[in-house]
Amino acid sequence: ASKLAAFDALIAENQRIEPSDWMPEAYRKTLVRQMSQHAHSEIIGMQPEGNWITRAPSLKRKAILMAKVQDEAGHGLYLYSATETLGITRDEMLDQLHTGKAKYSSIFNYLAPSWADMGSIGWLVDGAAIANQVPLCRASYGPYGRAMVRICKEESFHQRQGFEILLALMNGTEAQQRMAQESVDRWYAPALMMFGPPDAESPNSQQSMAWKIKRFSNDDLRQRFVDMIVPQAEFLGVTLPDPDLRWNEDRGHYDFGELDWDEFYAVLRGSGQANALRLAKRRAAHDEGAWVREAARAYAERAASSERLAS
Amino acid sequence: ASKLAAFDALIAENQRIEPSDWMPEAYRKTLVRQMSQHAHSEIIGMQPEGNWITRAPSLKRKAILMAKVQDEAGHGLYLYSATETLGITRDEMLDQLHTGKAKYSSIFNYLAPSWADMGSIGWLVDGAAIANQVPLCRASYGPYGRAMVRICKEESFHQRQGFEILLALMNGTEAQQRMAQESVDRWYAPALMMFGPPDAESPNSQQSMAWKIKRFSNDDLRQRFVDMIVPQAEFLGVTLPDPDLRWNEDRGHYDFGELDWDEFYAVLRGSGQANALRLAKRRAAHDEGAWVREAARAYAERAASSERLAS
Amino acid sequence: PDAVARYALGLGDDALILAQRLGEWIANAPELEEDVALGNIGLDTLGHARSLLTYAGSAWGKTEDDLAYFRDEADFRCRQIFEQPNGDFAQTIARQLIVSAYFTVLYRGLVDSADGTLAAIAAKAAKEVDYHLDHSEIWSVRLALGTEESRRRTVAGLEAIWPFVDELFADDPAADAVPAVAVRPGTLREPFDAIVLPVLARAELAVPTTPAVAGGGRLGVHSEALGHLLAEMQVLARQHPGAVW
Amino acid sequence: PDAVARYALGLGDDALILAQRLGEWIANAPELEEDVALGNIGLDTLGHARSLLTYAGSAWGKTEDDLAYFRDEADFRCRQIFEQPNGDFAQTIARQLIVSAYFTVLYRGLVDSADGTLAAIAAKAAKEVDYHLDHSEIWSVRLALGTEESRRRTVAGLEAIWPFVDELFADDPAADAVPAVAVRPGTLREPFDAIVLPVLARAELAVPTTPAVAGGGRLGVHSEALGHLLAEMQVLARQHPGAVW
Repeated sequence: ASKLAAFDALIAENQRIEPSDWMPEAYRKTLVRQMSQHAHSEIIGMQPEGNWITRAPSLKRKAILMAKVQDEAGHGLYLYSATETLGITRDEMLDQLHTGKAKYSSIFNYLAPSWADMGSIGWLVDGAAIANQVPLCRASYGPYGRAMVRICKEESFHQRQGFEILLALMNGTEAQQRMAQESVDRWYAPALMMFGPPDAESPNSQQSMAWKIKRFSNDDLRQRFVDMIVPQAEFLGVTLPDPDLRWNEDRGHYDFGELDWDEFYAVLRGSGQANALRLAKRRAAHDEGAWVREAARAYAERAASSERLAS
Repeated sequence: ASKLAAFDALIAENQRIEPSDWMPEAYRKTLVRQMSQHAHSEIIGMQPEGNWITRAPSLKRKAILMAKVQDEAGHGLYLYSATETLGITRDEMLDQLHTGKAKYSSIFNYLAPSWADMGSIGWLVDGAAIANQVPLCRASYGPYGRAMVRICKEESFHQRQGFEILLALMNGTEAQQRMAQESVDRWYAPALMMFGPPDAESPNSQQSMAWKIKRFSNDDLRQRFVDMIVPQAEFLGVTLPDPDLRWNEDRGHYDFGELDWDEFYAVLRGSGQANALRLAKRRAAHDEGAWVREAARAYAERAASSERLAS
Repeated sequence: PDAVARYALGLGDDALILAQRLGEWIANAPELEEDVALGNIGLDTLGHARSLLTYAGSAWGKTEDDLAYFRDEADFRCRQIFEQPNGDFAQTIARQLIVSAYFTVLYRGLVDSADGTLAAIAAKAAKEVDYHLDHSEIWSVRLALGTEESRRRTVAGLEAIWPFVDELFADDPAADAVPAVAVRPGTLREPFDAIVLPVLARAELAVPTTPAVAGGGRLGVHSEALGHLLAEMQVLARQHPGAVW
Repeated sequence: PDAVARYALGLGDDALILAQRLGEWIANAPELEEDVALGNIGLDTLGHARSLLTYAGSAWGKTEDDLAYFRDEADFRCRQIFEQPNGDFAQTIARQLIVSAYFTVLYRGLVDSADGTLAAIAAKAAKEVDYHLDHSEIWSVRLALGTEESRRRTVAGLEAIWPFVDELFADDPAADAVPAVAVRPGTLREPFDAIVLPVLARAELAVPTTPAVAGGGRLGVHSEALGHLLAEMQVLARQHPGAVW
């Protein structure tokens, strides 16, 4: 009980919990779930963009896209490492991903059939991710908060690059403008749903907020995001596909329409456009790489044992 | 000795040797070598054209090309079967192909980087093959001669299709005409070399002619081919890349320039543009298919043994 | 005619994209007999595509090649199962089992179409896809009951392709627009199951439980594989706009 | 400037096509660390390509994108090794070992070029390819001496790629035309061998004896793989001629 009291005190004082500190099992479990899901999202999130690297329409865009996807692999690496401090291995986490036991952000179960999606993913998806993540830089668990600091810095870079892709399209030919609008039409609502279900239907949020893993409610973050993107959309010249979107003088915020939560849950359950695809590709890369990882392990063991012999 | 006399008599009378007939070991060996090489050529010959099926510029051309490559697989099948009558299995022959012990026609060690090559291969390569093969319909070994009858019929169809591809290009845009000419420039000399080295340097030919496996000398066939294609080239409007090519009134034939036999031998030794590619692709298809063939075998064995149990 | 053409276009795109996938196998099959068999099936399927696209195009003054080579991804109307990459031979066979059963029941139904041309195309195609179905049935059983490896691959192949099955029977506005001409996709599920489920049973394969993808191919929503396929299919024709081949 | 540009174009094409191949690995690597590493190497290589193509294009009033996206296959000047498909990870590593050693000796030599721009590009690139070489050396040894399977694949990968080695050192008219600017390819074979042969020895790998292909990439003769690569690389840019991205 004194351990719990010490933990509660640290949380109350906004201090960081470190791997060597005692923590409640439920706190540990919640973190493992959230952090590994976050790591998996980075890895799965490489796919829709990785799929466009070979077709990027200019060498500059190709370089930027390669760097971005590579950053995502890097984020995955930090986050797996940070999660490993909670007593689970990367192999175990990957296994949970590949068997479907662990989730990743449902946003990647949408397809990216158009080059403009590279813009929308950056602007809207990374934008929503940042809105979610900035508060996490102050998450109570130390390794998580520190990983998020680094990640958020790179993400906001990615968001600007996505915005720039759309801007170039909107400044381009009519076909390019249509491409941008069509893509924004597809990504707007899914991006808003990235903040999770309305607060009333989000049972886990309370505890996470108490533990200072989560710092703002889903609906608060969503509102903040909408307030941010509306003027950006105006600047771009794209129309956000929501007839109910308008400034509310009283609230000092934008009102926006109901989201289709049935669709959200359907995608979450596995019936999105790309659920099957994403998991199949991930598994294929992992399975095809098995012999490489095994070879590296065998070589390292042999090297270690010959060192032992030599010493 | 009486067996040999009977064999020689059959040959002298232009009769067919059948699988159950006695035959000299050297005759058998020569046939196995020539027929399996011919089968291998059909199989390897599928590659340069197979590589264009997915990119054929019209659906009609795509259908014709698919049918052609499929015919080649069919030819390979007859020829392997015909060769099996000489006491060697298809697996053994394929093994010789994959280890590089058996040859295939050196013409397929040239690359087909252009759509026009689908025309040149049909017109020149299949054309030369037919000139080589028509006499083989009367080859002394029965199964070989009969296989060739069927093959030659289909090949002349392929040659006309190749000619038609070039004709469409020469009747097309300037870019298409250039494409056709560039391709003919590359295939002309290699096609002429398909008849083998000059008679003076072709030591095996004598015996094959005595056995009535071969019926005309390399140089005779080459001359016949040149005489055939020159007017066709004129009709197409393509230039054959040989400054020495001209009608010789005295001989009643076209004279043509020296061929670069050093290049021929280099390609034969493995240094063509595509030797490595062709063999690697063939091996890859075979290796990747190993589990399928094994499954079919295992299933057939199980089915056979359960039938035995039932009866 | 425009409404019928739009219906024919969807059917034609299904066949065209599948034929393109099958063409990738040629010269790469596990044995020569399969180079011939997959080539045959691909050729038949391409034949169906050409008939259907030619008919669709006739309403708009377009040729089969205009439709095949000069439309962009979002204008294609194929359902997503036809776009899926070949995977290994087991996955291709799993896809072939499903699509051959689907074509079988579709063309059998379309024989009674009020549109004479579609009925005639379907009558010819129905005979051909019978053979395709045989081929995939035989291989499904053989691979499922062959070796341990072939069984593992067959299960994986079936699981990979199964999420795209439901879309085949989803409503299609182009079909709804011409009810006397079209076969309603939803009516095909039962006869499809009557073909496929016994084959899976014979092969001792469980029906996968992987959730269906959202689909939408008939509305121009395509999986990420289609863009790559079209890049290759259309490259030469687009390099020479207006050329005759 | 035209002659120097032609030389730079060949070098730029080598790097561009290799970067395109490396890009195919991203999100498909055997482990996350390799997604990062191959991405890094690909990015560096793309960077070299951009510098070289921008410089080459400046002589002709063309941008790097004009050169990358709007030339046809026969106008590319890359040597054939850079075009070769990735194969499995072992084959990619075999290719990387060879090309990294080649780039290392090339850029070291080019630092002394009479052309200041090329010398500067080479100086920057030389540092980067050092890391690429390290990466492929470590993996070559690891895979060759790892498991039975990794060794089998390493031998096969090396044999598949080796026929393209000689072409790297073949005469290049574009280099001959600017002797003070260019590094003569033939002079690079010895220092290349001095890097690669010890690595092969350490990995207990025999130098393959498969005959060299005829090559000719610098003259526009390309293996059949390049057409497919370009179809994909150029598809979007060509759909929107004149567009800015």
